[in-house]
Amino acid sequence: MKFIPHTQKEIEEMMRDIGISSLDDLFKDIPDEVKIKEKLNLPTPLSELGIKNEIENIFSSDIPPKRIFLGGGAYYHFIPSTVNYILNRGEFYTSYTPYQPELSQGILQALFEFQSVLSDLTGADVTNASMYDGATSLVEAIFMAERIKNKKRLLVANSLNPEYQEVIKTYLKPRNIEIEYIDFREDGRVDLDKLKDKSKNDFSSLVIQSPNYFGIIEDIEDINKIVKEKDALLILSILEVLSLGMLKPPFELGVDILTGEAQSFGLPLSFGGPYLGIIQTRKEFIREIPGRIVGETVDRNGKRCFVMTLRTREQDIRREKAKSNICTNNSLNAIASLVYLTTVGPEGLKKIANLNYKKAHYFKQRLTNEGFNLTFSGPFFNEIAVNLPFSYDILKEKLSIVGIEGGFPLRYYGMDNSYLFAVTEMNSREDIELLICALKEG
Amino acid sequence: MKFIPHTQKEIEEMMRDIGISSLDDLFKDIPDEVKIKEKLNLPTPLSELGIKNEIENIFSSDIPPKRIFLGGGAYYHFIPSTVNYILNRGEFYTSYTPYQPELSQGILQALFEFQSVLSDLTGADVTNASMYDGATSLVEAIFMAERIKNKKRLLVANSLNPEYQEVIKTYLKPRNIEIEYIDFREDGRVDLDKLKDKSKNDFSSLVIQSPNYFGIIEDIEDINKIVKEKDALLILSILEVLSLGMLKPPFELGVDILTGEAQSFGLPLSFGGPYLGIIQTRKEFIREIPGRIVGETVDRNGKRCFVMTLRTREQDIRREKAKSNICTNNSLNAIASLVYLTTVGPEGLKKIANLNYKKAHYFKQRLTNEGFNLTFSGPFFNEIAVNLPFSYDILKEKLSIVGIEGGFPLRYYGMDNSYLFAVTEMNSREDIELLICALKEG
Amino acid sequence: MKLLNELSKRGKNKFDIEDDINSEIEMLDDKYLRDDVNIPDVSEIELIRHFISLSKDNYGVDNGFYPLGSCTMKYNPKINEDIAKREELKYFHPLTSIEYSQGLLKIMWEIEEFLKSLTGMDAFTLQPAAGAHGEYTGLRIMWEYFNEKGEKRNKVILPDSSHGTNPASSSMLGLDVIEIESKEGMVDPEKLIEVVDENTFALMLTNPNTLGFFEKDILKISKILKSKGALLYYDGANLNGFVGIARPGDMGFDAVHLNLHKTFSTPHGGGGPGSGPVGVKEFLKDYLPYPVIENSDDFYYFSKPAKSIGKVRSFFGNFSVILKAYLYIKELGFEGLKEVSQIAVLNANYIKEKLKKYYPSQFDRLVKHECILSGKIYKEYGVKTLDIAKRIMDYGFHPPTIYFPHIVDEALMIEPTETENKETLDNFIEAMIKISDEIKNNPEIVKNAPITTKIQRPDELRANKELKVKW
Amino acid sequence: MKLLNELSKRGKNKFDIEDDINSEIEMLDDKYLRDDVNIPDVSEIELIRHFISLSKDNYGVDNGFYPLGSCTMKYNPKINEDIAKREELKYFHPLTSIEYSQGLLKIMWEIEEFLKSLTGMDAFTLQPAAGAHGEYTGLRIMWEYFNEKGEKRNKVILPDSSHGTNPASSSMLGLDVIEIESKEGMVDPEKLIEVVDENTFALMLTNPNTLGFFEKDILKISKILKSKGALLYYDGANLNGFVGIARPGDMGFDAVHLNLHKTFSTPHGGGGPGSGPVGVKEFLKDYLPYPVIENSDDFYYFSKPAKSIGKVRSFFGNFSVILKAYLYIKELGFEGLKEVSQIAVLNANYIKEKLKKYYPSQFDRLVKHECILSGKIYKEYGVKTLDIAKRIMDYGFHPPTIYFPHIVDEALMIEPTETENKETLDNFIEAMIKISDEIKNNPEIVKNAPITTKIQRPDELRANKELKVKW
Ligand SMILES: Cc1ncc(COP(=O)(O)O)c(C=O)c1O
Ligand SMILES: Cc1ncc(COP(=O)(O)O)c(C=O)c1O
Repeated sequence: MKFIPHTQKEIEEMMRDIGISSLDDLFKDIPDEVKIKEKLNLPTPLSELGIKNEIENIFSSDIPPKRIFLGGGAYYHFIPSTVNYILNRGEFYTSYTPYQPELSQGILQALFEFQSVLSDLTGADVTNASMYDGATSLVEAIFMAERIKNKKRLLVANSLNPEYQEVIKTYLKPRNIEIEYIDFREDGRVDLDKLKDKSKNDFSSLVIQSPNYFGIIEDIEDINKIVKEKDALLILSILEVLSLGMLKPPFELGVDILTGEAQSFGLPLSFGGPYLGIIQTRKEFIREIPGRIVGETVDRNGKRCFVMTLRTREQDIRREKAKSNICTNNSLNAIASLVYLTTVGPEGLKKIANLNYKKAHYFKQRLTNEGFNLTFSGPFFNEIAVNLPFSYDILKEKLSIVGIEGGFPLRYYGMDNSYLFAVTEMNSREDIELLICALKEG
Repeated sequence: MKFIPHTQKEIEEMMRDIGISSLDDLFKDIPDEVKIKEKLNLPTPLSELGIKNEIENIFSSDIPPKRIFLGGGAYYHFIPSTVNYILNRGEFYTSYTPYQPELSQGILQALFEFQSVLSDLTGADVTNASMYDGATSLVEAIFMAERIKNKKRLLVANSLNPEYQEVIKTYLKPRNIEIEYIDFREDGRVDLDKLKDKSKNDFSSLVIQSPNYFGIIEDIEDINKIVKEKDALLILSILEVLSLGMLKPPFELGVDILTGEAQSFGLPLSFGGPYLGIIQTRKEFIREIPGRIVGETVDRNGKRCFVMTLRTREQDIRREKAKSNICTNNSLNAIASLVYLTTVGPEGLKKIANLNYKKAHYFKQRLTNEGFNLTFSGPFFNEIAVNLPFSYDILKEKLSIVGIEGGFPLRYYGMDNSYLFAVTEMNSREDIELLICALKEG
Repeated sequence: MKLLNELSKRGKNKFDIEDDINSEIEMLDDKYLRDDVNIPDVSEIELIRHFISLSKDNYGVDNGFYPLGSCTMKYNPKINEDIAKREELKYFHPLTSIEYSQGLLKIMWEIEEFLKSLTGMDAFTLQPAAGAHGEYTGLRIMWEYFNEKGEKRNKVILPDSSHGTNPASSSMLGLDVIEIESKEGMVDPEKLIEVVDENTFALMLTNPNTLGFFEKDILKISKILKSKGALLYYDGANLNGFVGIARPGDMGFDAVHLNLHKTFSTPHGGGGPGSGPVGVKEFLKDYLPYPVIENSDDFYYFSKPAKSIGKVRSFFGNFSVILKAYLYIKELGFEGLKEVSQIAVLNANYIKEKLKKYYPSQFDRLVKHECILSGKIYKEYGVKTLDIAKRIMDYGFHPPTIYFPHIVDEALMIEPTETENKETLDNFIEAMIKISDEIKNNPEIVKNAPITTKIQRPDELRANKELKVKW
Repeated sequence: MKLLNELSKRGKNKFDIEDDINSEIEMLDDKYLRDDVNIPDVSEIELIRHFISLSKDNYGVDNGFYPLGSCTMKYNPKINEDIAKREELKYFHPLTSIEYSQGLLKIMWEIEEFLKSLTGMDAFTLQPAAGAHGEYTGLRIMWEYFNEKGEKRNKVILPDSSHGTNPASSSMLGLDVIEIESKEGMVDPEKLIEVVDENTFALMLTNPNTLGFFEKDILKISKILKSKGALLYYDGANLNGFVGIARPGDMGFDAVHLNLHKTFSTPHGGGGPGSGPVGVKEFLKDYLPYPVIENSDDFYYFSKPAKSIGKVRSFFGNFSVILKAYLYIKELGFEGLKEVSQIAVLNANYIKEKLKKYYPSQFDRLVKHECILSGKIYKEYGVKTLDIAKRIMDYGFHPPTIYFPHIVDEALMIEPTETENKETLDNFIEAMIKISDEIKNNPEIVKNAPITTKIQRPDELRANKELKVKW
């Protein structure tokens, strides 16, 4: 395919007007030594039909089953048709970051609405216009806390998603910030005693996840008390944002910075991305939040409108003094999540959240009826760790026979026979029964 | 699902304002005898997720193979992504017939462009804004010819698609128009001698198809001479409009009315519909053409714009004296075909048409190499009838093993062992080899 | 906006496709071959911009209130569009062997069952491509029935409020049309008796009729026709007025057509595609066009009714439109469909009550899905209903249907549908009242409308005279 | 336009979902439960109209010319969008066992191969979510390399024309930024020599740079850095300027990032998602973030490089963005990509030649993907470049980037890309010349622009002061 709209004649006219005699002349400032001399090893070009056929082949084999009980930071949820319908609007998806507000009110208002809806949902004062993903927004929150509290020590709940733990490590290493981990208890929750212990020395912030990596709901208020005694900040990371349809707004529980992965709000699994990082905070920290923020204002005729605001935090204005290097973020996905939340509405969000809760607990009931043990005893939302008397390979085999994907091993914690299962509204009762059956088998 | 946007409170307010106390009051003018008293036997309502799951089940079983060699009035062709992208615009597909030109310039200009492109393609002066399908537009052409020539006799080439023949019969029966059929020769084309013979008596028009039902290209000029000697009209029906990418513009060959099925121009097979009927004619007959026509004009400020024109031919103005009863037609599909034609462009259309020709002729080569006989010897485009030494059931079995659909039996003509195959750009060389293989087998 | 041909320049389009045949192929004789193809040559980016830009010059239900009377412009659910665009349908050939199409046949069979339930008819064909096509098919079935009985009836009776397709469909069969005057906007049984005789083929009736009234004497009407052996045809374009509340089959109708692109929410596409299934009573069942879908032991197949009128189109119907209506019915169920008409009627009456003193017509009674107002009292200001319609655009709404039905002077035919909320109706009502004020205080504003649209008051006479129907 | 919360009314939304569990389930302790969810409650039709209407207040490449410099706003092929929206991707969980994801891993593996070919680098990671993320990742890899070697270097050198993300990314690693002055818009080797020392971590260079110039002394520059053991980082945001013509890997760059959402045509989505793969030379390969994709005998799997910096995000990258870029490369092939830069550069030079006398900047030399003009000569009329940008809107175009790079006074940074045809460029050029006439004859027109947009000159100060960042 070619997306070049010129006719040969036009190209020639243009060359004449510029005063060159061949297209090569356009590159005469490039030293010959670095010019490509031979045809690079790239595939032969394909037509639209050709590429479709090729992709068809890829997608017609090796496709995972649709009965998915995998979670761990990405969840299989229902996406209403409205979402894609709106994302399909070229006016949205083919536009750039809204530098020119006169031509970008659509994106700007939608992002303002996104910020508002997300703030209302969690009780935050400020939500930025999106981050890359849940992990990187958590890192930014940690940096934020460090800018605010200026202590070179960070506490991290060990029940935080291991991938996120890895990302934190990568980012903190060059910054000389010490990380200490807070272990979890038998019930899967942060061990408050250990937290108290570790919080004896100064630290900028504590990072927890709730529902945590094991699906367990933390007692945020209790944790916050300990954190606040040391004048540190509490950073909450939510990876299953659907839980917000059921659980208390985190900012009412004392959270200072909330970061999250909002993939559950209308984004396809897409083999891991692009998803949607969110970061929120209280009004007092607004000047420390990274990335783009849309604010309301009026135009010269007094008409309400929206612009990017507090721009002096950003890299294009402040360069090395910016709060972050983030530039391109995830606007379109923010709009997707806005359309998602607006489509399901307040009652719908509660319904879906409750249904997740119910199905996961039904699964738990069935498991315990069948004599399986949960790894942790704490309250949970839609994800649980189960102890199973067989290896991961055997589990995979059992499940693949019945066309199920699920059960991610907790190897990171050395709990080799404990597996994480997520249950969502996409899993029918039959799917659950099938899963139970497969686990019982043999 | 529910698409009612009212809150319960609003409903009550409205009832109060109208002065009724229950919604039932709105129907008090309907006699009790005809009111529905019990719950009708309809399915329980489904949510969006519920309906998706149900449909998923239907579509995950019993789906035909994608190697399709079926034609006979509907063809499997490539549809570029641009088509659906444009059809997805709510401004187009959720609008009504453009009664208010100020709010409908999009549809109106697109239909004007459709008319223009189709006219340019065939050499017609006038194309209307679309008909239901190829068969009904053919009937309208016959009525048109009758209005113009006023003879109660119609000649029809027997090589016209049998379904179309049936439709003609249905429509003509109450109108007392006599139909006579012109047989085809060994080469599959209209028998000119028989035509001369039958044309001795007066007739309004002769209907031919080219490429005809057997895929054979007719000698339109020769046929036209005979028709014109009797001052009758020649109606050409084209079911594989893609052939226009290769064959002479029919109006240059003397055709008076052209009707066709334009499904090949960007419309999905969709199990038979909706497709796109086209009808075209010469300027002199413009007042006899049925359906909607868009014309260019200017607005009060002298700005070019488009309106529906010659409206006095239509049912909403002329009622029983209208040229046809057609009202809702196929605007959106007309736009689809316009986007299709514009996407492939002049060179692309030629390329695709030539590729169809080439692949079909390659298939023919392979067939004859393997000792199979074609049923007819005439020149063809992308469809051919093949004599095979086995029954339809056996053919189906052979093909289903290799995942091919194709070979429609010419039972209508009593040629039980002759089967129609279409070959398009969607059939790879491998598909063709596979088909040959399957035919040779056992 | 430029036209495509004005954007065209040879060589812009870069479309390509692979050729995997490397054998020599005999070429077609030159005499059949065209020299060139003369269609617009534009690049893909220009194409996209052109059509996106065109779309922005168009107004649909997705853009706002569209109270076009008799058109039932309700919300078109996006889920149904998505499903109808499934990849599988792209390659589902209508001649596919039925072993592969059981699922689709089931869908067709089931929607026929649903429509039977909803209308009280005994059998359906899904073939007609639109309402008018349905009318033709229904009348054609009746014609075959009479023909078989050897009865030569040729009079179709229509109320003066009937839709234009009714007489036009009758004409297509060579039948004569007799229009009878309405009384209070409804069929007058007295008048009907006068014209019904042994030569009467049928009465075609829309119910609720195009004034939005339920034909209160429907049972009397039916008796009058039956007494002379004539049949009763139901134009179901307005079924949204009592779907789930009452059934044409229980009112004496012998054949009906439905507009799936109205009551059953399939989008109108700027003028189609639609779908106009026809339902008949038992005694007409054998005349249905073939193929019909049969089901034995959950195996679905096609067959041809004994006395079938033949075929009215190619293949079996506008499948993907039918599919959307099927989905809609499954989404709503009985209670949901009943609520549709309840709220549609609530909305129509609400508008009527709020606006009747500003735009009085000669009628004021309970309406169903739509209400008729009139601009006639503004003639004295030199303002026509057309002007009012154009002014409505300036307030951001699509105008209602105007000048129809013909029996109401300066008619404004307003069908809000059930998917419009109270706020929208209130905004519309407010705009209409403002317009009435404008007419009284400053009629020029209204006569000069619209002022907010890109083009304004096209010269239709010129279009008719010049007949420029291609570039 | 109303805001969603202004449309909201409790009870409008009718969303539903089936519950197929009929067992009793223990409820969560009340203390965890929220009372209510306070998000907008609107109906589906309102939602659709709201967002459709919002979209109409936005301008994208699909709407017209978008010559935003440094952003490479080229056409986004619709086929790629379609493929990336395939149903399968909706349920392709990143933790899916690799037996099921061989096809997707192959795509990732292959695009890495393509990118290696195109850049001359030895290994790639697809993880970074955008260009800036790529910069961080690339620098982080370098940091790990030096750290491992026990070298504590902390000086990142940047030309004064560099993009803001370059210094910001350096800071995130705690590195110090040194800006060097350009000479004739390019890095001055003399100046560079002065600042490069044993403490120099790297030079970050965009090439073609943000003025659109190819850094002609690139080989010298590279030598200077290497001589002190420092590294050379390539900001590949502007690769569109010589893709297929030259390769950063052949110029001495040690690590590069590419913006798939620029050169490789994936849409920018109003500000993301993007994708910023990072490529490195052999000696840095072991430091790549994990997982990396390996292939043995056509079986694809993940592994962790020996000295991996760890992870820079969750999972493996923005897969569906990567997929679109993969498709784009397969559609174009080598010749196609080469043509991309040829025509992109042709277009940029064409604009520059036609406009340089109207908007002269201090530079006039051959450019690559973009050209820099300046509005500085119009200061005497009281017209700022911002005014010119706003006026461009009235002519139907999106304005270029303005006031960047900082080293050009009143900069207008124009990147036409290869997907704009001559007519569009000519129209733009004509508009720009007209604007220059307007400034000279009637500067108020320009100072009062835009007049055609729905909103005009928002009060940004007020936004900053009031900080109303939610409703
Ligand atoms: C009352 C009535 N009958 C028949 C029709 C014709 O339906 P269609 O346009 O689908 O042919 C319409 C539609 O305009 C109508 O309103
Ligand atoms: C030269 C240059 N470098 C880096 C970036 C940052 O890329 P991204 O926005 O994807 O983070 C950009 C994009 O604006 C750029 O133009």
